[in-house]
Amino acid sequence: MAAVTTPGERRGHSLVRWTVLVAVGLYLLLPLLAMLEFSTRGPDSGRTLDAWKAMGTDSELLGAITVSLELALLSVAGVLVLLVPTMTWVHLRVPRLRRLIEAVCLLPLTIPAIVLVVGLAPIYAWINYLFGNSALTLTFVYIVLVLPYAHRAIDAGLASVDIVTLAEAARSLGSSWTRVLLRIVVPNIRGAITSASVICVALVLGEFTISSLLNFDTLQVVINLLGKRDAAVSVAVSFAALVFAFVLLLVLAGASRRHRESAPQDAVKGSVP
Amino acid sequence: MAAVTTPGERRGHSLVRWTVLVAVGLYLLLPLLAMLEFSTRGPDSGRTLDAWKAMGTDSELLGAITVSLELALLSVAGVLVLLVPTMTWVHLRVPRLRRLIEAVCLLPLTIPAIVLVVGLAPIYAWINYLFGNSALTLTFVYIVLVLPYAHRAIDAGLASVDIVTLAEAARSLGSSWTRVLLRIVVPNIRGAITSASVICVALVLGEFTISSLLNFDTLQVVINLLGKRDAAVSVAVSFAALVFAFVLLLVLAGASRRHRESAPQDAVKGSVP
Amino acid sequence: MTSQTSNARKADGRRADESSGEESGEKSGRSGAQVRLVDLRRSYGPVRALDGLSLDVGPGEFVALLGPSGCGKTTALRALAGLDTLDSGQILVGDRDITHVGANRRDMGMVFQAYSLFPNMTARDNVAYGLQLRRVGSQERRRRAGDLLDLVGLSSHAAHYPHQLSGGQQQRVALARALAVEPQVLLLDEPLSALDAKVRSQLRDEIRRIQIDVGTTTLFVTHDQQEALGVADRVGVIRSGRLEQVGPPAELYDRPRTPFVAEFVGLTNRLHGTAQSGTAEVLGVGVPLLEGSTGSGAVTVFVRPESVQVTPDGKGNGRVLTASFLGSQSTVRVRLDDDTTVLAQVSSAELAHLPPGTQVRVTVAAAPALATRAVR
Amino acid sequence: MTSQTSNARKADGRRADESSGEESGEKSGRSGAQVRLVDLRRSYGPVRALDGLSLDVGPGEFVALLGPSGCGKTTALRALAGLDTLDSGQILVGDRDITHVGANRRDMGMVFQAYSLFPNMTARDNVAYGLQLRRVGSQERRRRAGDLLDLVGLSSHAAHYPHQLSGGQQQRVALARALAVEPQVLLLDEPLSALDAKVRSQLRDEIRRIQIDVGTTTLFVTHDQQEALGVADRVGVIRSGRLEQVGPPAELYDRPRTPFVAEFVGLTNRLHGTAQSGTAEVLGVGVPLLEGSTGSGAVTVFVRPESVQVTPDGKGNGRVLTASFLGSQSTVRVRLDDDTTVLAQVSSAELAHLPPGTQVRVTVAAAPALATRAVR
Repeated sequence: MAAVTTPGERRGHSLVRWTVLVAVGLYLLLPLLAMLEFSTRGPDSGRTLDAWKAMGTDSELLGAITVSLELALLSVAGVLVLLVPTMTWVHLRVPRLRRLIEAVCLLPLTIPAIVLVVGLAPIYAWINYLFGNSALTLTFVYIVLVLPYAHRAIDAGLASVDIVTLAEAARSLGSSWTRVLLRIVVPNIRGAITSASVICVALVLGEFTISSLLNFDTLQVVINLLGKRDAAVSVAVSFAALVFAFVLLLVLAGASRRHRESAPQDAVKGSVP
Repeated sequence: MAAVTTPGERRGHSLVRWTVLVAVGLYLLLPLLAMLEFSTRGPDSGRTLDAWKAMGTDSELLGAITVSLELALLSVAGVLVLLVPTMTWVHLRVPRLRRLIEAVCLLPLTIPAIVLVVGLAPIYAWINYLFGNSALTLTFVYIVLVLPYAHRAIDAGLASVDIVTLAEAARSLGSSWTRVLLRIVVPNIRGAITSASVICVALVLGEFTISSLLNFDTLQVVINLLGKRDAAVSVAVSFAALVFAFVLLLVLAGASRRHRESAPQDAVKGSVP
Repeated sequence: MTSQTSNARKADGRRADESSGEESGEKSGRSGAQVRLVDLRRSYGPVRALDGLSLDVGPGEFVALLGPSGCGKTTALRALAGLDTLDSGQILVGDRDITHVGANRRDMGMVFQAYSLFPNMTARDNVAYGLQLRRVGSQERRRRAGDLLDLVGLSSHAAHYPHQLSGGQQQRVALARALAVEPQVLLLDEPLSALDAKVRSQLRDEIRRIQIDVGTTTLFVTHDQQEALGVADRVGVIRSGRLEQVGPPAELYDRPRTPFVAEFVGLTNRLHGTAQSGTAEVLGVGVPLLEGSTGSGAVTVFVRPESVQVTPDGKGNGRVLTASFLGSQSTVRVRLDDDTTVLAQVSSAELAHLPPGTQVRVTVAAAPALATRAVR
Repeated sequence: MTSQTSNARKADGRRADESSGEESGEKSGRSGAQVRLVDLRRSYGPVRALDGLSLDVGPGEFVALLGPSGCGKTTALRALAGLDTLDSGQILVGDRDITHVGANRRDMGMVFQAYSLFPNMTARDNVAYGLQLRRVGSQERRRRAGDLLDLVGLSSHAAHYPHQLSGGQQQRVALARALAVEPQVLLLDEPLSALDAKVRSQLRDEIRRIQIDVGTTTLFVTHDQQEALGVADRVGVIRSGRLEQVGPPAELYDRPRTPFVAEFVGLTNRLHGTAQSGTAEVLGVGVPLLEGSTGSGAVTVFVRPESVQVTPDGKGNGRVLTASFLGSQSTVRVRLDDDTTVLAQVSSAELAHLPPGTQVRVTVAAAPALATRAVR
């Protein structure tokens, strides 16, 4: 590194930087481009938007989209109600349990979907008996699947503000624990809660294996079925779902970028005010 | 909170704590217990270990285990070579690209497996043409799938030590950038590298959808096939794979717990030494 | 000391009258409570954070708890606030035993080390939070929050969020928030330690002024002896969970009872000497010994830098190592011929004649000092 | 000042002879290099971190760069080390232009604010790292690392890892590591700011002693004026990327050229006065004005606390707000009848007669002071 960067060096840096970026980008974008190409393939190697137009008219597809969105909302609600109070409590009162909670929440990461399904089958026999054979019962599995990601997000949120001191300050001002949770903790980890929700929605909308093996018609299952009938429509729907998920990701990035204004320095004055 | 905890209050706290723990534990352990129960089901509702014994003798299964382990090792090597130098460089030299790298690495999280496969099919036509139709070509997809987790782990590692200052110190002592990477950065994020590797191995061993749809005989695919022939053996293998993954998780937890000895306080002395 | 304190509170009444007429009735009604800590004990595994700590704090008194980190001073404060539990002991505020009362019903105001403002609320809402919990009406809340921000000199920042305030401003708001609920006791847990030196000394004096104004009994925990000496009516030096010595700042400084206090409060030189019948001979000077000193034999004498005299002398008994200009006063560090190092305070005018390397003669003033049996 | 510096280095030669005989030849060979910063400029977007900074540092001189955070002092140091880039300007060390040389070939030793030791190496390996890069043999490396740990008083901690060392010890090792490569220039970037007050002042004097020993040209960046004054041959006050004033500590303190320097270096009161022909009348006293002052009309005069005299007087012109015992000296803060607040330094003996609320008479000494046109 020279202290004064010469134009040549600057060009060198940019080159390395852009090479890396383009390589990584291509690695990830190639599948997407292939999808776009495939879904607009017309007869006689022309281009057509038929597959995209078919999306809005297939009632089976629309039903699956509804089910998947409902599942997404239920899973978000479930995982937040399960994690936020538990993790806050552990963070504030029994910090030595944090590792345990983390390990438990990471477990689903290492359990392959197929294992879950084999183990879950008998449980789902009961669940279907109790709640009826609704696809929404998938919520229970999805909450488990989402745990690792939601835990990460909320844990990062709790770590980013000094929640222990804030809670102690609120307590010494006369606040009950419930008020501490609702008035102090939740508003200050709003970004983390948004992240957890977005990841949860993205995962639920993208999940295929479990719903397929348990025979529920969620979005990805129907896309797969469609794919056997009309591959182009299936790919178009996948592409749309992907773009939707990408938009959610951008929302997440935006949410975590808030509160970036810089604090003023202490006025440095030797004089007595 | 009372300043002196009365026995009654202590009991109250434990109760809440244990209820939460047991509830979460059950929620996650029930599938496992169901698996264990199923895999040891004998004829006439007795117990048998036949399924477990069958595991060691099935050559198809052993072949799949070998392939999956090879895939795991290749993926670990690939993802580390891709991420460690890139992320270190971004961290040290172009920190404003950190967000971009993070977004790119998180992308695979939101891309459902089925979408990847649809998009990857044409690419795999070339890859198979170039490298032959080996299951090991799955490495390329797995690296993409592992990116989000590996990125998280390495990012946390880079954040946990002040890598910028360490690199500057090494530079000012006369170290080249290569030496900074190998002698300073890598040894100090060893824990993070271990985490990334372990998660990578766990994910590769558990992956089913993609290898199944691309028709490669990896561990989970064979387990599934076995399941159709002999469900008990399939569940036993799944259970074994799960325990293996769990052991890996413990290794991870152990690795991140190192370096916990506390630093001594500065001796507080008013006297002139 | 008590007379000074009550003087201070009288002055307060007057000041309050001058500054905000309508508040004054309220303020003078708000007199501090007596606080008694009785034989507090608390162990964390094998570590005794509190080992029988007892302390009485008079109504309206400002007491600083001073000690190195890990000595138990913060544990004591947190136990008083109800944020840490005790193994045994008793805490009395006024006539009320609050040992078993929850932190949210103790009626104490606490200022933390840093970053304790609620980031999602403006300065005004932070200050008003405690009042809201006490179901004070929104008009009244707003008015009182405004008054308190005025008291800490931040009325123009009421609508700012914590991240828009500097560290010093944040701590002022935290102080206003703690005082807003008119607590019986004000607890300050190293409130200045995250601030720059100049802001620190300014805010220290301001905290003292405000405490004199409102008259709340105050406990102030710090590891910085300058801070403790400069602000408190009395200072308690804590070591390993026990009170080592407690008294007015000047008493601690001039008449330390143990080597630990001598070294922890102010700067001190350890010099070799020989004691006999209440006097020690140090560098050829007879130094009267304080109560608690070892009375005879080879001793280590604890001598303040301002009691060490250094004059250039080609045949002296030492050589200047470093000379530090510090403004109105300066210091030199001298290595004596017997290899001990001595820190001496000199006037900045003398400093010019004492560059590093100068041969000097070092003597001490006959000010009373503490002595202990020599170790070597 | 130069004479003092060369004295210091002569003293060094002597000291080195005494302490480690066989090293001495090497050490005296290692004389500091001259450093010249010429018109350094650097902008970050609209912010000018360096705005034409120029500074000459003599061989073996110890210069402190002092300024508030964000003033550009750290940018200057990092540019000198090659860790930050410049928009324009020139850096010369000795006769060599190093403006375009990489950080790893600049031959400088740098000590960072904190946590810069390699966590995966012992103290000895940290110190030896730079020697290893220079292909020094392992026997020789070990010996020299040992010598340097000895110099900073940590030879018994050679096998400790950084996390087993206290903050002060870590900074000593960092200093040894920086000196191990026998750099032409030693750069210290706020090396004491993460330490406790007492450790800070001890280590400050030790850094100075070692610098005198080894004679390396040294630049020391700090925002703490006590630190800068106490340790350096010359202090440069930086403001908004430019040098505001540079000179020996006593000169900056006694003859500040701008209000910024007067207020940033040492504590200062702003008092109202009326100037006429080189003298300002402040509180009834005629104060001679320093060069650069406004010579006539209503002025603000910058008066040091030690130049303010406070005596109890029932008919005085002020009232004591707070009184702070600070050990050998104390301070009182007084509110004057015209509502300005004044900080005065008093002896600790006087303090007993000046409790808060006391009516006092405040006057000033006739020491030369700076004055600027009054703002209000």
